[in-house]
Amino acid sequence: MLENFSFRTIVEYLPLFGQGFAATLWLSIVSFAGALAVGIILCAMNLQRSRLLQLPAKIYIDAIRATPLLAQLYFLYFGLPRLGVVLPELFVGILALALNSGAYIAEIIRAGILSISRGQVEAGIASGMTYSQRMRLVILPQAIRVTIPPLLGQAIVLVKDSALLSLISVAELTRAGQLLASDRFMPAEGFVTTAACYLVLYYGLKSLAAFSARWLGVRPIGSRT
Amino acid sequence: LDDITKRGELRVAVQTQGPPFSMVDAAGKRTGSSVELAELMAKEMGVKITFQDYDWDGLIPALLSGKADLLVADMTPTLARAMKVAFTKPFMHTGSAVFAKSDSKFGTMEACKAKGTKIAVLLGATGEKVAKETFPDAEIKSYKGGGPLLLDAVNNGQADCGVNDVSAVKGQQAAYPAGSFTIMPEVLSKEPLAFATRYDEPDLLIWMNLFLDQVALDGRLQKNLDYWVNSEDWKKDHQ
Amino acid sequence: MIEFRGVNKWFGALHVLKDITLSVEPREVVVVCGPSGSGKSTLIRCINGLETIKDGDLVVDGQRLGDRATNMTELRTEIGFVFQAFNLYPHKTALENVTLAPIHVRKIARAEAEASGREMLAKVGLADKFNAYPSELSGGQQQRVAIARCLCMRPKIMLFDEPTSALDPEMISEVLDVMVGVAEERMTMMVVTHEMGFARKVAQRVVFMDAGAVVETGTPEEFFSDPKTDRSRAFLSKILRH
Amino acid sequence: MIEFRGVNKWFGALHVLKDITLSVEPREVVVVCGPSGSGKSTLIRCINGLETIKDGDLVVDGQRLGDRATNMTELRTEIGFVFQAFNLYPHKTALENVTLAPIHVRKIARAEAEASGREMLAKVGLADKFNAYPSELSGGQQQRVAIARCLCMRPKIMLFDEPTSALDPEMISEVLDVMVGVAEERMTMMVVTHEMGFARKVAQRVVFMDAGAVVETGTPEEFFSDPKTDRSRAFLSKILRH
Amino acid sequence: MIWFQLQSLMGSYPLALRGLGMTIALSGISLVLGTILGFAFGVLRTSGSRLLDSAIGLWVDLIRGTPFLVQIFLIFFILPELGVELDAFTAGIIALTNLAACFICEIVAAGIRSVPTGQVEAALASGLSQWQRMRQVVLPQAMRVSLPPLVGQYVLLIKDSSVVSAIGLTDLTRVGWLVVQRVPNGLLVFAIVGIGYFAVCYPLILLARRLERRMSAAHGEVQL
Ligand SMILES: Nc1ncnc2c1ncn2[C@@H]1O[C@H](COP(=O)(O)OP(=O)(O)OP(=O)(O)O)[C@@H](O)[C@H]1O
Ligand SMILES: Nc1ncnc2c1ncn2[C@@H]1O[C@H](COP(=O)(O)OP(=O)(O)OP(=O)(O)O)[C@@H](O)[C@H]1O
Ligand SMILES: [Mg+2]
Ligand SMILES: [Mg+2]
Repeated sequence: MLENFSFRTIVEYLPLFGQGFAATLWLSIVSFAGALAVGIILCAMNLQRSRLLQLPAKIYIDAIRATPLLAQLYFLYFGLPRLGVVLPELFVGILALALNSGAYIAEIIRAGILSISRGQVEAGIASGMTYSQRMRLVILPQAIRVTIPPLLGQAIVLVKDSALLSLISVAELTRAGQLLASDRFMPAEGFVTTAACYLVLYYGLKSLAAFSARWLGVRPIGSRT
Repeated sequence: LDDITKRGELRVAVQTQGPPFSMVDAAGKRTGSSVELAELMAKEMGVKITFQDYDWDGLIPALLSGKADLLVADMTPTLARAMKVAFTKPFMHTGSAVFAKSDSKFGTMEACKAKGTKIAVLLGATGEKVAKETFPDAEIKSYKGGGPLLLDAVNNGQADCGVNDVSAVKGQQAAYPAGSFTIMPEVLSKEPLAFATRYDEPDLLIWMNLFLDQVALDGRLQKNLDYWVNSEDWKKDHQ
Repeated sequence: MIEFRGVNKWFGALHVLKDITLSVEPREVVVVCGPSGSGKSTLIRCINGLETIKDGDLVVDGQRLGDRATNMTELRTEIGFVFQAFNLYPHKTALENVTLAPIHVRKIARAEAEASGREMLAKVGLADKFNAYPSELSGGQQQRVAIARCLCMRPKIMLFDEPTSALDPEMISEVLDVMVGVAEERMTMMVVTHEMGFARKVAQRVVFMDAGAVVETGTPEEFFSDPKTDRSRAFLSKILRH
Repeated sequence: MIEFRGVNKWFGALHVLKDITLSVEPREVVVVCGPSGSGKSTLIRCINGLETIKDGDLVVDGQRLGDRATNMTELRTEIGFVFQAFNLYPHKTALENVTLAPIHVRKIARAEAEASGREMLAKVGLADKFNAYPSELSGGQQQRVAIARCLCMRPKIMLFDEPTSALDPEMISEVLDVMVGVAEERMTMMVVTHEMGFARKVAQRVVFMDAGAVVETGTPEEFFSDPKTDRSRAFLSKILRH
Repeated sequence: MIWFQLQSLMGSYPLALRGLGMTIALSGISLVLGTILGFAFGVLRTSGSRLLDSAIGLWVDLIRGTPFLVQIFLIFFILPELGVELDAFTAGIIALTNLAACFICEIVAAGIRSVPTGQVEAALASGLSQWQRMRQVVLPQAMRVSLPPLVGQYVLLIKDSSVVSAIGLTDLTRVGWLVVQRVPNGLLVFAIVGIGYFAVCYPLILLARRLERRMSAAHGEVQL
């Protein structure tokens, strides 16, 4: 398969890959933003004392974590119309990604918040801050530093997961490779190019993570006792 | 071909796209029109047959890398594809048909040609190209995973109508209550279906062509197609 | 100002505060000492509601804790609490640490809060560290910021939980000096500490706790020169010997 | 036994040890003191190779550190090191902590190692804690296990880096008592500490460091009653005042 | 209609069991192998050799940064060109083991780095050799930190194993695809597939949570 590797065909398909790349990129960005929103809501519910709020969040997170994205995607894609909600594929795909990643992000944020030492919370309490003030002024600013690296890790997972959207006819990066494979019967060319594009996205996110770590690390937190 | 004889085994890559060509029946047994033809081939060669069941992504690499000797699927031999693999003579001709849900307003070709109609096709299949030409104003949605999912998409309203191989559509609508779908009489394109092997196995290609000629002459091919494709007889035995 | 009446507290099966009755007058400075695990921290943490009590009454600044009518958040603004581990906000500078609560809790204008924050930091000897982050400060400096942070709220009561025991020996005195300064302004103070020099200098009363109970109270002179109980004698001999 | 000759060390641009020349005789007990950041820890960490030196000679037990011929791992078995933070292995019981190195490094049979481990733990007053995990022990008890862990290797030299400064006041004396016991067996000891009572009682010599240099050495009596330099006077006044 | 489909689904349960069996066998074997390899690489990564560290780092990047499907294809279809002929099951095991090793290596390395330096210094000071330090002091402690994320990673890897259907292995997801040809109801079929994965993964998630809770409860670290 490799000895006849045709760069010429790849070049010919490059515009298609370009479109796919752009689609994957913006699709991932939108999904990730949605996932952040879902994650924050879930995490906020999960941190409440009231079991009434906590339990649904916990069940949701477990259900998402224990089942494959594919099943979730089809659940939405074929399930929503039965409830009379017919949405465009792209929308369903983004929704599925956001709902899926949101569960993981909720856990990441929760871990970040719980990593803030009890003493910080108590200092806030002792100076008369309300719950929301403590969250806003003391806990979240510190938790964000801890959560950004794992969040970017989750972003990497999300980008790769978005490949599954090709199953419900969303044109993205993986689709471009599949088209090359099925029009021209050149699977090696198709998949190698796809992989290269994903690798570019991966390194982009990774350097973003490194950059943010350095940027946040300007003022290393943690006292010198 | 010598390798196959020596090995005593014919390795066939199939894609399980759904009835009538290749499917897994309720008992978990692999069967279908193409599958039975391949079995016949092995019988004529006097070797065992093993099926390798890939999804679309793995099908072509399996043939190209030599994991499989030949490829049996309802595949259209386009010229672009023939640059990479060697197709046999067509074993049958089929065409793409348009179908829609019976109780919908998309009962005719004209209705489907309206702007913004959502048309479901199979990713990479000929139907995809044909649909683009026939319905320039429509929104084409390509699906992966086989014809039945097109029917499901239309049935669920994700798409208004679908375009796929006519025999596939006929075979696959069996899973629904009779009369769920309207299949339009127009055939959008006439296209052949063929098996494929590699160009570095010319002897196998010659043999396969000969095989197709033979079974066509002695009526075994027609019998197979009549059973699987042109009627719904198979449903009695395999549902 | 602070009054415990028959206060009990359990951690699970552990009875950490046993029938505490104790009252602290306005402008009084009380030092609490006792062996590790005797419940000193728990005692003063109850006062600003960091721990809740099981039974008995605890009245602080005229308000009974646990009452519906008592707004804990409001009451806490009247109470400064200094932790052993400083607990400065690591993501804020010294000045931001000091002005955070005045601005957001007391709703004082930023400029005004910063002016009084600077003044307070200067008072604890950190006029040159306004913009330093906690990680850039030594332990002693961090603890002084923590004290300034409390003072900026102009509380009626100051509580200290072993404020010097996480510090290097040479830094202890700089923090104690600041605390003596606060005591001399005659604020109500309750200090958990083993620094007996400090107790001698500023405390009106020493409270000795053991196993969750107040075993002995007295003036520093009485307590150090003539401890009444065996337990306090044993304790004093241990901490004063070396 | 330990000999520094013109030793220098840098951390990046920071010159932490400045031309140290110092020798410790066999069976001598030396106390090192000085302000925070003066390089005390770095000094004694060099002795067992936890830090490497840049130039100068450091000869320990007749072997020059940094030489090819010197087997550091072997040399370290002759040196016990007690940390400020105890550094017990949290996943092992007290007895396992104490027998780990004898069994794996000295290759002593388990039964024998355990017998001597039990004996050593009993000696530091922990006969009832063989099977306790570090998290179940108080700080003072943990530090005593740490000392026993070193003693079980029957080292020639014992190094202590502020062994009591992470401890509650009442626990300090129990650890110091054990250290006095070790000193009385006349082992070569180098102790970084601010516990002047201990220095007075057992040290032959006190070394005062400041800003990376040895500023003054002398007997405890000389040093405490009549410090020679301004810097040592200022330091002593700070730590002895409260 | 649903009844009709459910009935014809019932007939496929032997196929479904086979798929479940394949998923379990595949992920079981690869997770064991991947754990062993991942531990080895994690230890090497923190061994202090820059060369090893960056070599392993590059490998991790390549594996994490490319779709798993491509990795499987490389192993199954491209390796034969270099003379390494594998059957689909072995290729699937190798690909999944490689993926598992990559993620586990990172988890283990993070666990090792989380062990306080004081622990290493204490071991160093008592003369333990490098291997003894690792074996007796560092790994047991790193293990406790790594265990919950490790089990969490297992869950992700089990789900990733579905990609092997591309090289013709009939795992649980693949069974879903096959059945949906006959019973064209994506919702129903993949809901059942989802339940299958849930049955395998949920116990692991519970286990991870238990480990996590136990770890934070018995926070056996020295209290300062
Ligand atoms: N949150 C808690 N949950 C359970 N037990 C606790 C908790 N906090 C403290 N304890 C236990 O309550 C007892 C009293 O603790 P407290 O911290 O009040 O003692 P202390 O006198 O301040 O000791 P120290 O001098 O060590 O600070 C101790 O036995 C301690 O282990
Ligand atoms: N690993 C390191 N890297 C860089 N600088 C260091 C390192 N270890 C110590 N230092 C610096 O070297 C100087 C001396 O440190 P050292 O720990 O030896 O002081 P010390 O006298 O033991 O202080 P303390 O009483 O606080 O323990 C300090 O300024 C410290 O910040
Ligand atoms: Mg306390
Ligand atoms: Mg030190």
